[in-house]
Amino acid sequence: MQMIEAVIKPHKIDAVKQALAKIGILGVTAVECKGFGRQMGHTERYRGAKMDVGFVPKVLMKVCVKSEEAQKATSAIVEAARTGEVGDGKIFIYPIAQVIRIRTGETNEQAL
Amino acid sequence: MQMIEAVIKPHKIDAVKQALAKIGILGVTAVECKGFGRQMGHTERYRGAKMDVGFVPKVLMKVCVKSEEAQKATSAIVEAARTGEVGDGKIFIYPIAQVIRIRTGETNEQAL
Amino acid sequence: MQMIEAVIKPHKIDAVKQALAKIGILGVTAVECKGFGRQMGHTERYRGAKMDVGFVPKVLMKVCVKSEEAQKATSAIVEAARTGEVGDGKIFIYPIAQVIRIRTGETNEQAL
Amino acid sequence: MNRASLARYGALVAFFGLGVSTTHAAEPVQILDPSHINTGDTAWMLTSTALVLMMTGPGLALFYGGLVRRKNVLATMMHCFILMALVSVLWAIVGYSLAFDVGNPFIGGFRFAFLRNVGAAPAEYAPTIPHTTWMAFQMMFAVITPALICGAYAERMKFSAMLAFSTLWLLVVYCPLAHMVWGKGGLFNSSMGGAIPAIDFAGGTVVHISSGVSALVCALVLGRRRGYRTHPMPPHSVVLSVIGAAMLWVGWFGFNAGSALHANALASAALINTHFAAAAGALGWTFIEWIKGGKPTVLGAISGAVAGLVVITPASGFTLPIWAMVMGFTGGVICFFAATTLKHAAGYDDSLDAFGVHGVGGTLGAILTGVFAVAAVNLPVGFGNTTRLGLIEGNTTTVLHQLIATGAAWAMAAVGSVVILMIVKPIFGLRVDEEDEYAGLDLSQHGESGYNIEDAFSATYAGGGATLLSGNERDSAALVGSTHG
Amino acid sequence: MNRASLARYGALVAFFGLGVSTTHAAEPVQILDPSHINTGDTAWMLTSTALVLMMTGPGLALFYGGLVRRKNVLATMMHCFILMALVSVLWAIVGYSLAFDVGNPFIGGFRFAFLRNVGAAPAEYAPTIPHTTWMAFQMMFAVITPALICGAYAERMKFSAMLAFSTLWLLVVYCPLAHMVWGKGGLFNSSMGGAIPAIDFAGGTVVHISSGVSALVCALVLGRRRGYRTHPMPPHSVVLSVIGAAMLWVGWFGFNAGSALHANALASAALINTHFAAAAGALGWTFIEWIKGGKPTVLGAISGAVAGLVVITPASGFTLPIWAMVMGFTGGVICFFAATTLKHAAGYDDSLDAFGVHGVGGTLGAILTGVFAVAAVNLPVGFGNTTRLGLIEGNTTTVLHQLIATGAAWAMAAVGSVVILMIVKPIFGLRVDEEDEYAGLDLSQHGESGYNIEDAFSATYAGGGATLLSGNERDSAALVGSTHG
Amino acid sequence: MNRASLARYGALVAFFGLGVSTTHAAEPVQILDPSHINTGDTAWMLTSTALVLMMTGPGLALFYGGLVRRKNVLATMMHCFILMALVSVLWAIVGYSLAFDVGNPFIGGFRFAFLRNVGAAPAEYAPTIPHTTWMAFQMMFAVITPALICGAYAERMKFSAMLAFSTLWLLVVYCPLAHMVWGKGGLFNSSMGGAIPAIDFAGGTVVHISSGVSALVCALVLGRRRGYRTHPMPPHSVVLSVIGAAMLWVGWFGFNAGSALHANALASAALINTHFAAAAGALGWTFIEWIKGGKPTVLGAISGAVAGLVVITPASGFTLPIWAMVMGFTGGVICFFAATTLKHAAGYDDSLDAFGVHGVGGTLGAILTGVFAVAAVNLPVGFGNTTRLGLIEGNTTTVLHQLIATGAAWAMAAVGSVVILMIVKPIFGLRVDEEDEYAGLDLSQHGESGYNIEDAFSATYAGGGATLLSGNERDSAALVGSTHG
Ligand SMILES: Nc1ncnc2c1ncn2[C@@H]1O[C@H](COP(=O)(O)OP(=O)(O)O)[C@@H](O)[C@H]1O
Ligand SMILES: Nc1ncnc2c1ncn2[C@@H]1O[C@H](COP(=O)(O)OP(=O)(O)O)[C@@H](O)[C@H]1O
Ligand SMILES: Nc1ncnc2c1ncn2[C@@H]1O[C@H](COP(=O)(O)OP(=O)(O)O)[C@@H](O)[C@H]1O
Repeated sequence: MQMIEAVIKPHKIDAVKQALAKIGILGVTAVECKGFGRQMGHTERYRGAKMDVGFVPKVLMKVCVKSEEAQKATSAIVEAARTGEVGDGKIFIYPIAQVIRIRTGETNEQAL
Repeated sequence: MQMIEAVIKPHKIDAVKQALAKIGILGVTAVECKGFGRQMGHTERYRGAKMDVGFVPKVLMKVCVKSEEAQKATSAIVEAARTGEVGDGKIFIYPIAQVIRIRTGETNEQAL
Repeated sequence: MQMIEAVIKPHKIDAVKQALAKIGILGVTAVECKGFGRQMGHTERYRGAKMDVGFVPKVLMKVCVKSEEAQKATSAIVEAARTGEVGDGKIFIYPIAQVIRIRTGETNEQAL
Repeated sequence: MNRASLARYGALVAFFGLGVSTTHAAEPVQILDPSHINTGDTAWMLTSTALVLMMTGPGLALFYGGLVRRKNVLATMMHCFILMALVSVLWAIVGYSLAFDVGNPFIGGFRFAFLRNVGAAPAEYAPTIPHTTWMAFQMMFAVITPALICGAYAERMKFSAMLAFSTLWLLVVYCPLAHMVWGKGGLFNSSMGGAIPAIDFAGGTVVHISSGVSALVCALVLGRRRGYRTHPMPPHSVVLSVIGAAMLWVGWFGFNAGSALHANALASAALINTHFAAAAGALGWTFIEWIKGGKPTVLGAISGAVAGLVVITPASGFTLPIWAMVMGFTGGVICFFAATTLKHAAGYDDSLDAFGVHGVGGTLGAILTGVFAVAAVNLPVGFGNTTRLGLIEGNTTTVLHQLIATGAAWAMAAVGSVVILMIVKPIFGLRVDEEDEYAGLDLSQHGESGYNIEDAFSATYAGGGATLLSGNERDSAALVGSTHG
Repeated sequence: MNRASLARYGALVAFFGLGVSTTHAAEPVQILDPSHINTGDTAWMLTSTALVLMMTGPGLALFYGGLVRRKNVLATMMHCFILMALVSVLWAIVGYSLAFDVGNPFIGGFRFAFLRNVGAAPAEYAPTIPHTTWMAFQMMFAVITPALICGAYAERMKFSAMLAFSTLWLLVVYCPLAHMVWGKGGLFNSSMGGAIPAIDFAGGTVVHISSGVSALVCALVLGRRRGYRTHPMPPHSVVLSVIGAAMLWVGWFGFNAGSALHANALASAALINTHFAAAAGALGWTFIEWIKGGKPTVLGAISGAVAGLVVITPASGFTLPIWAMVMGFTGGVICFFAATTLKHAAGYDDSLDAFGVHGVGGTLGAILTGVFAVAAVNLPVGFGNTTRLGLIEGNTTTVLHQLIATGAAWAMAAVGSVVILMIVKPIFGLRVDEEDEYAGLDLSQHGESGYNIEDAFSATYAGGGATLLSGNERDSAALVGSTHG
Repeated sequence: MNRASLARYGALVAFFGLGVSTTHAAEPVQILDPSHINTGDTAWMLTSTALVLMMTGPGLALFYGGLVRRKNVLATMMHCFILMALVSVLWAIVGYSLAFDVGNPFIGGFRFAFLRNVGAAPAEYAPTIPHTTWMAFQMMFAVITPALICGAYAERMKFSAMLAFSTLWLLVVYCPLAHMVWGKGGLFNSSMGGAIPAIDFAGGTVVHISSGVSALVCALVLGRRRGYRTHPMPPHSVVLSVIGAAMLWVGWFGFNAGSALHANALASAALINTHFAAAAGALGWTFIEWIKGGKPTVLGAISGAVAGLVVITPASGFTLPIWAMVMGFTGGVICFFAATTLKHAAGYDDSLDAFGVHGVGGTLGAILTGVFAVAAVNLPVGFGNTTRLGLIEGNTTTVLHQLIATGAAWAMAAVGSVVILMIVKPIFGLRVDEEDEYAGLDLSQHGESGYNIEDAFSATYAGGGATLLSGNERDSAALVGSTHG
């Protein structure tokens, strides 16, 4: 199994979820995060004090899939999350040693 | 070493922490997250506009353990986090290449 | 490639980011989290009811680097994040199977 | 106090205990000539009416709303808000009449039902303002009193049960009590023919004891919140509570100084007593907390101010600033112990300390009013021709009467609340079920969340997990599953 | 209604349609002797002025601010706040004069421009208070009216366009309408020589219809928010909205009871009518929602209260509490359907239901005022010597006049708003561009965030991502890039 | 201005400089017959008292609370709230007497200590309202003034030090200054025998210069917050600040129009001047920020409104609306530069711009009052029989007196504050230590958090990390470790 971690633009979360659903992947865990990279932040100003906020809001989606589905899932995410502008984000794929479903104790592919 | 990532119901965090403590594991890092899976979300309604909130609040607990302790830790988590209802969550186990304690620079098992 | 996950004190995030920048690493994803370990929490009191808050606010920084840069990056983080007091945090290094830049579809080292 | 009067009390107490209604036929409430209306008094009373409404909403709604957990903030504010609506309508229909029409010493009649005979011409209760103004001013008291109780059942009572309870409580507890203390011919009325004249300038017994004691009953009957004493339940926003407390303080000027019913020196005296008691109460609680617990908390300071306000309420138009400060300070200290030591020792879960502050503070205030009342400030007709009113002036009768009135208020509130809860329980059920309590009342009772601010870009983000189904699209009730994950 | 009067209406309606100004020369507004000033009336009117200001800020700012998404909260509050500033200055320069100087039946003259002749001596509009007090009281109405409209264009209008629109709207729609209804010699003025006497105690047509209908026009002309009906847009903090609604309720006492211009029984009657209508409105909306949708929402209760307040506004000084409750309840129910079924069926995006509540509620109120007005409560001079005012008393003329006035207000608001938007659009552009809408108006229009509370240790944390560039350091405009990531 | 008067100033200034107390024996404050009490005036003054209290809490508490970082929100609100308590008690004990009893030109005596002789009968300061009302109204001014200073020491001062500082400051700076300007026989009193009659209708020198200059001293003596200018310190909730600013605006009607002490045309004039200055101030700051910095900020608009209110305060009962607008606009622009350019250039850390707004705005206002005062509006007895009051009317003396009074207020505030801080420092220490500053004052000083809203299910979630230890269980002080991780 592999864990796909995708850092995406927050407003793309819906599209990505649906793209995954279309290929049969229904489990997702999402975390709000802040990204720093090529995409610029913005400036705020309070009583003349300028503040450059470099971190940009992103969402980190974690999707665990069978290794053979990783490619398909990755393509689906890329397609759904892409806007073509800087800051679209990255996908990181980790090897996973084991998966367990807490409710039933099932493991690995049965647990997904 | 291995990293145990457990997605659990938020109100189980205390029980899980204590279960880990009982087997001697005292370090934990927790992140609030939202989960999407078999468990249903809820509906809110504002001036007649219904909104189905599909994501359910979860907590992602990260516990790094020596490989030989992984099994024991996993069992402890499963037992503490289980309610038997849909949405109890999942555990993902990652291989870890290296661990460093920032304060001292100690590495790997010394660092845990 | 490797994913460096550093759990650090929140006020060190700026220093760490700059230390990484100095060695040419510009991409970072940060998540707010709560840590439990040797460092103590604090007590709050509302109408006489004492509440011990054991979790301490931390930041989880994720930095993906080429394997050969991992050592340099880790050292930079350790140096920037260290205060010498309990609670400075830990670094976990994960192997990464693949990286993809969503915008362009580039993979692996090109994607960083 | 001579033997005759002792006998009289005995008789009346027995009377009361038996619930036998007196046959004493009092004169009806006089309606005076509209030419007595004074614009200054009217201006002040209209303002006071607005101030007292502001106490319930937003004042109390904020004070209480901040103290609950995030998942119950709206439900708690809703208690206050819906009572602004519900009680007002009940008041118009029959509440005002039951409280202020002449009836027997225990309850009024129906002459003012549906606000008949409540018009421009002043009633004798307040001879220089329109009858409608007096009615409206009193209405705001009727609104806030049941709202105070919700501090005890917060975070677990069903909305329907809360509506039913409040409706019955208003009619069965509040109106009779208001009648007994303030209504013409009421048992304890000190200026209009009460048999046992007691003094309560602005509602120590009527408002605070009644709500506080009922709160205790609710806390006991409903039982503790799930997780009480095993899980911490910190206030989700003391910030909201500070705003609320400050608005309560300001609004209390209308409550107490408005109870003078004139824009005169008595109103002014009530205002400064109120203010000094609040100030001293805040200092008292902060001080005792500082020396006992290590830190002067903000929640302590605001709780102390409210305690001081509660304590001074019955005395505000009867005492001097120096005694007001003593009363306020004492209130701050005593209520601190009530809300901390007493509550924890006894083990009941009075979520927001409605009993600890209003019950204890109200009782303390009612008694201390008998101690610190000063005849030179304000001498009600019922006390005859004397120069001594409070215990400090050497009058023991007043304290005794205060104790009797306090006991009566305790009894009525306790018995009334128990009975009402027993009636409501089988019909509506009192508590939400376990899942709903975990999910929070906002979601389970009202289908809303207090805050949707998880993300600076919440709308787009939420878009990931939510789908808009408005208008006549499919009704996805099926989707509404477990929410307490 | 005889034939002569019919003819008169016909002529005047034609007149109005053609926009031909009448040549009717009315007497100028009389300035009375300062010795008529009554301190009680003045006290109440100063207080009312403060209360009505409080309705806009913080009341409406909170009510609306809570309903938008987090990224637009400051911009929405700013609409209210900046109008407190902008409209006041316009009012001093020429607005007050256009509304209240005698001119023709459609608009006033310039005698009071720059507040000339507005001093201590009372004007005949309000003979017992200083002219300045009357002017100030009216100013607060002029402030809140355009602020109500922002509920329709919230979350997407450019700040510059909003300023331009509001300026023109005040002068072109509000001032003439206020003149027609309340100005001496105004077309619909019922006590100072209007040709078609209509009644509007505190602003049903002038304030609510005008703002509500203009809101509809804005919603239609600007178009929907991006993502409307595909992405959910939940209120970011119903908590703020509850506070705001409660403050509106309290402030409305100044709005309606203040419109009596005296601290008298009429003010008191207006106050209780206002209160009962709000209460009934809250119950009405909650009730219909409960039986239709399953849950009584908090947002529903507060919306209903506001709807009740809107509906009673024109009738508050003309009817009895019982009818006030009927009107309020009806308002709660009807506005529920307007803000839910009607809006969704029609498909326009009236973000915060400014039309659904103020337009629909205002129209309903204006008409029902003609139904439920009671001559014994308040009979304006313009209705002559009669004992029948409303339809329930058998007078059909009043309702007819109300319908005409309502139609006129609709027409003026609709036509005026369209024209103004057409003028503003080419100059400033009406909507922010797509990126700015995603990023939110707070950042794009004002360069600020409503909340910086991501972390309990936000300052140190934010330090990680932000660099302070104050004073005369480099201007990093270049860094201000895309923010809607 | 003739030579004799010049000599007189010289003598008095020398006098003042030397701190020599005059031996001038003034008549004691007259207590008038209660029959002079006017209900309308009393109604307005009771209302104004409530409004001014509302300015401190919740008004200022919100305004300041929103501007600090999240970790200091409660501590900042606490400053305001605890001063409502502390100052009130001090005022009763001796503050009022020191300010308003007759003593020498610099300070009052002890005749009113413990509120002796402060009863129903009016004092000559305010002949138509109870003495207690006047005392209470003035008390609210004494409450807000030290509260304004906390804008300068916010986010770093120890709570104990803050209490000590405020106590001494009230007695040593505020009371003497209030006496000099408003007390009978005070040096600058313009209607009751001041040697150098200056005008300050509602507290330009007494309230704003004194607090603003003391704020500057605090900022300089305490030093900058840790991380100032290297870490950004954005307001944690401009939303709260907007609410607070709006409440300040509304409350200021009580502050300024209440200072007329009657419900009359002068009160009305003060009210409209106040309103127009606030409006113009908001426009001024927004305008200059827009053309200088690119964006009109919401924080700018509210800051400008407050600046306008500050500037108009001394002039509110002495000038005309048109000048009020000029003053307000100027204030908005000047204070913008003070809070941005000046502060950054000078490098001091006046956290919330207490000096930038109140010090600079107050000084500007005091001087401009001498320019724009109009004899026809209000001519104090002390100016004798003249038709010229302000510089625009050709009177140069008034401006001169204003400058002297301003200088005196600066000197007293600066010297007094430095001395007090020097006394407090060795006893309590002024600043919290480094760890506590990082952790935030809420936790370190009060053991509380402003918000516990991290999670929609915070209680259960927090349960993961917290254990409830209530009652007399173990005191886990040991657990309270480092919190600034
Ligand atoms: N090396 C990295 N490690 C971890 N996260 C990264 C890394 N590089 C980029 N990211 C994340 O990806 C996001 C997008 O990267 P950015 O450089 O802005 O644009 P793009 O994806 O178009 O190259 C960043 O905001 C950050 O969250
Ligand atoms: N494939 C997956 N990848 C990542 N997270 C998942 C995956 N499947 C489930 N989850 C997480 O586990 C949670 C529980 O899953 P769910 O299907 O609701 O119930 P259960 O654990 O009982 O099967 C989800 O809310 C989600 O956070
Ligand atoms: N085994 C672990 N697994 C995951 N996170 C850990 C583990 N041990 C520690 N941490 C994280 O590291 C942080 C610092 O650890 P702590 O024991 O407090 O101090 P130190 O890093 O100085 O040893 C904790 O707050 C927690 O977030």
